[in-house]
Amino acid sequence: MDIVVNMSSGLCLLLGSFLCLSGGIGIIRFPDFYTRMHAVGVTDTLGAGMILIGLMLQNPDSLVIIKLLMILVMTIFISPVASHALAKAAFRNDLVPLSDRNEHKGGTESSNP
Amino acid sequence: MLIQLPALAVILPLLSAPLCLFLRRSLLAWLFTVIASGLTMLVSITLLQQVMASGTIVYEMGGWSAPWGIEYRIDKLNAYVLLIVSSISTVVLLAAHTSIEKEIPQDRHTLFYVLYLLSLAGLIGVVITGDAFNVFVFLEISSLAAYSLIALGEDRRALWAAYQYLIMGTIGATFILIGIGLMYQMTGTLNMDDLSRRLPEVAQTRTVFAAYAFIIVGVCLKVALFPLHRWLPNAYAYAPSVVTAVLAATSTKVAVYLLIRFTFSIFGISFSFTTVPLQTIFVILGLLGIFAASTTAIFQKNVKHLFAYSSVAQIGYMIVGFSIGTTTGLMATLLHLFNHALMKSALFLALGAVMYRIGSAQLSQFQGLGRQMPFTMAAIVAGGLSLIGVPLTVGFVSKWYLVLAALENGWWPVAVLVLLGSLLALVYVWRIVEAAYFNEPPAGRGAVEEAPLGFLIPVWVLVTANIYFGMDTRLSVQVAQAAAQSLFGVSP
Amino acid sequence: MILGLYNYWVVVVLMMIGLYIVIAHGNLIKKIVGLTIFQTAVFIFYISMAKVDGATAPVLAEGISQYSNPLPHVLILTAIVVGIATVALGLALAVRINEAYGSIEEESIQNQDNQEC
Amino acid sequence: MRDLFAVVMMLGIFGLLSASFFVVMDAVDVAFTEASVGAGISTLLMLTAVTLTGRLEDGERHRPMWALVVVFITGGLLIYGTLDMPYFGSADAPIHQHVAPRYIHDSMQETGLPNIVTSVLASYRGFDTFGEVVVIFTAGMGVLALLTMGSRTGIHRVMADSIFYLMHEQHLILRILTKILIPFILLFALYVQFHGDFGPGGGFQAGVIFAAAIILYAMVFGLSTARRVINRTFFKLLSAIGVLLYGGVGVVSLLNGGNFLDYNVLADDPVAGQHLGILLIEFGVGCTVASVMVIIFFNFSGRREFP
Repeated sequence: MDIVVNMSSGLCLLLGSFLCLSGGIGIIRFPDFYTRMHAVGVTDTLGAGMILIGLMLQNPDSLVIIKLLMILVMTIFISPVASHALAKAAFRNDLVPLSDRNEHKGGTESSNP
Repeated sequence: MLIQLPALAVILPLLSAPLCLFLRRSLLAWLFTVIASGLTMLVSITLLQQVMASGTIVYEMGGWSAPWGIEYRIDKLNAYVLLIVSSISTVVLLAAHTSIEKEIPQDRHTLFYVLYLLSLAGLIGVVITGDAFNVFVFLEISSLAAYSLIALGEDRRALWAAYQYLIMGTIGATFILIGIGLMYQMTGTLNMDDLSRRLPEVAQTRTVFAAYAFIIVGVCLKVALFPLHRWLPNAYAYAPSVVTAVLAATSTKVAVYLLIRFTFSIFGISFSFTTVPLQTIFVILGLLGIFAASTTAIFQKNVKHLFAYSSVAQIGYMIVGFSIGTTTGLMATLLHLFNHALMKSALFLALGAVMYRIGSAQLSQFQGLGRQMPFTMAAIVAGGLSLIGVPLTVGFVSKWYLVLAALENGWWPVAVLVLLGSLLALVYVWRIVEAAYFNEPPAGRGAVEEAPLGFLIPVWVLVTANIYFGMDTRLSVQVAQAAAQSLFGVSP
Repeated sequence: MILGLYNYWVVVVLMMIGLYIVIAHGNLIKKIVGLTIFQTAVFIFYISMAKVDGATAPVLAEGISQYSNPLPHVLILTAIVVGIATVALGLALAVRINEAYGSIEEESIQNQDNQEC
Repeated sequence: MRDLFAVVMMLGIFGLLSASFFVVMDAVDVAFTEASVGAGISTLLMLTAVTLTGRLEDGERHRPMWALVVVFITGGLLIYGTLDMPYFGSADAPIHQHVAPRYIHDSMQETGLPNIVTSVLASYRGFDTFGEVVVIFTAGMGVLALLTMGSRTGIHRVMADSIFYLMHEQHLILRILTKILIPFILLFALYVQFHGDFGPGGGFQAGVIFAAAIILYAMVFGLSTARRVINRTFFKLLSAIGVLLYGGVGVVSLLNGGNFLDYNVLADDPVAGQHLGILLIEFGVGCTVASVMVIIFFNFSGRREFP
């Protein structure tokens, strides 16, 4: 039983860390604001969630698990909404997404929101 | 209740400040502030009497003994500076009601008094405390209040002056914080008394040297010692008149007090004057300050600017006295602390009266005022004479002791230079006298009335004190001497 | 020696970056940013002093005998509050200066003042 | 970097990083405060100020040489000073020998709190903390004195309302989330407030979190909506009440025969007295900090609405 818990917890932690890392690479490597945000916004919610679940499995104390659960719920709520707000703000400030059509017109990071 | 007096000295203004916020009416707030400040003055008079009679008072905040808790340790030096701060603040406050009516919008009057009380409380807290970190906290209370008070000035340049002061003041405070940190690192304590006992063991380390340097530079920024004085003239010139009067008389004085406290009590004379080449640096900077600032003062068109530069010069005298490093020198500094507070508050308050009537402090506007506002101008002349150091005024007493101290030490060039500095003061004071008494009023200006009583009473209280302490020197000299001797470890 | 003190040296470098920004930049908001960096570096300096190798946070718990020094933590808690108070006031002044002068650049303000005199 | 927006965001990141550094250095309370202040409130205030004053820095640096000289002298002096310092982390440094051991060994018997930082902060050096509260109160009053606007006209109000109506129609998702979040934030603030005796946290952090909830509400629903809920005079007075509560505890202990802020005399049993005293003053701190933060934010953003 112990081994199963430990294994699954480790797996969750690894997966979470990998997702966060890939998000981090994404924010550096992607070409414009929207794709960068996509990289971080999507992976981080899941990544942080996985890490939290992994930690929950590690910890025997029920109080700590409840606290972590609260954090998880908060993350699931807040993280997507924050990305949403950011993207909306960018869009309302006429930041044009990068695409084949307008690549040469700008719309790169130089016009941050 | 008598045992609780040290705490009361700080708590009174500190707790009156939020209480004052509940008062809507300007007049009520003023009365309340005057009462609070007056009570603080009474407390500090009692404290001084007690200290003179029975020696150092120790008060433990929260009942925790030092060095674990914060302690208040009041010796003669503290009590003396405390009295200066609280009494000047009270007298200047008498004029506040009349003065701010014209200079500050109606809806900010209550806030003005709140900030005034906070500033007073901060200064008293700095003076009275025996804990190095507590000094930083209270210094920031008084500084933050002072920045806001200066920014209340009518002119938009007041904002800019306040901002510059904020930047310089914060750098200074952070330097002090670094110095305290280094000291703490080497000794493990923050209590001043404890520090003074533990520092000699590690006095030869480079860390303590750096700590001393940082604290001195930080405090000198607040003192506005000569090359670091840039924030001062504008801040004084554009602040509301009452604020200028009280800041000029108290805040730099408290900073000088800190300088004395750190140099003599905490680091000890042997460290400050032998390990570090402080004496030479300070004498040179002090003298440079006297000459550079006095010369600049001569060429000012705005009288407030003129007196602000003269303040920088007077700080130079204090630094010179202090760096002579003898009891007489320190005594001269302490006397000048008191005397300069008296004359500058009188001068700036009288200027406030002029501003109240003619709305400007330009020298060109002073023409002919000697006949139109005789009492106010007489006060300015009396204060000016005191600045020069004419006999029968307080300025004479402190300069006398300063020259005496220099000669005692065989530093006669310093003595000569100090006297030459007074001649420069004569020049800039003469410019005002000339404008006020020997020129006709400018054509455009109508009749100007004498300043209202709200101004004249506090101004003349200060001027009378100026002359009284110039003639009867027993009280001030006795206290200053006792304080200086106690710092040098001589039993009186 | 290098290992024993490098932490402090990093802090010193941070402090000096902050101080440089305060002195050299003319933008009022940037000056305040510099001030914040300077102060935060001092906080880090204090907290580094408090650290003891192998000790834990100063919250008493069973089975732990070594704690880091709580006193610098207390001092820095106070200093942080003082810092934010200063920042708030400085920003308020910058906003007012912007309204009065139409600029938050030191040189432009100084020029306007010089013309008035 | 010319873009002040980016500069401020970087500063926020710096604040967050130093907060994590403080955790590594065992200073959990400080980390908590730095996270809420450095990464939270000060970034927010700076952003507001940047929107008010313009985003781009123009003009070049002046006096860089002079600045460099000053910086090198100061930095050199500091490095010189560190040379004789005890090494980082060494347990036999003087600071770990002299005053601190008493806090670590005796604070449990003397104050009955497991969190040493709280007991030192609120009791041994309670007067410093009183000074801290007064500093924040002073800042609040200073900002009020600088930025308060006179009473505004009706037209302005109507205009502002319509602008907000337009703006907030579109932020449906944000508004719903905010409504869900605010009770949790307030709950968390209360937890931090009253749990500070046992774990990291205390009045200051709680106050900042509490203020954050209100500021969030104001940002999402608009200032005028927030003003309808929150009376400004009330906050002004609340900040004073916080200071008075703290000072009042001191005065009561003074009247009970102890020294100022001596909590031992507040109850029959010294430890119970300490508990009561610390609880009350932490509450005072929380009140003042929360209300001053709200005051500061409202005055800054109030400027923006009615330029």
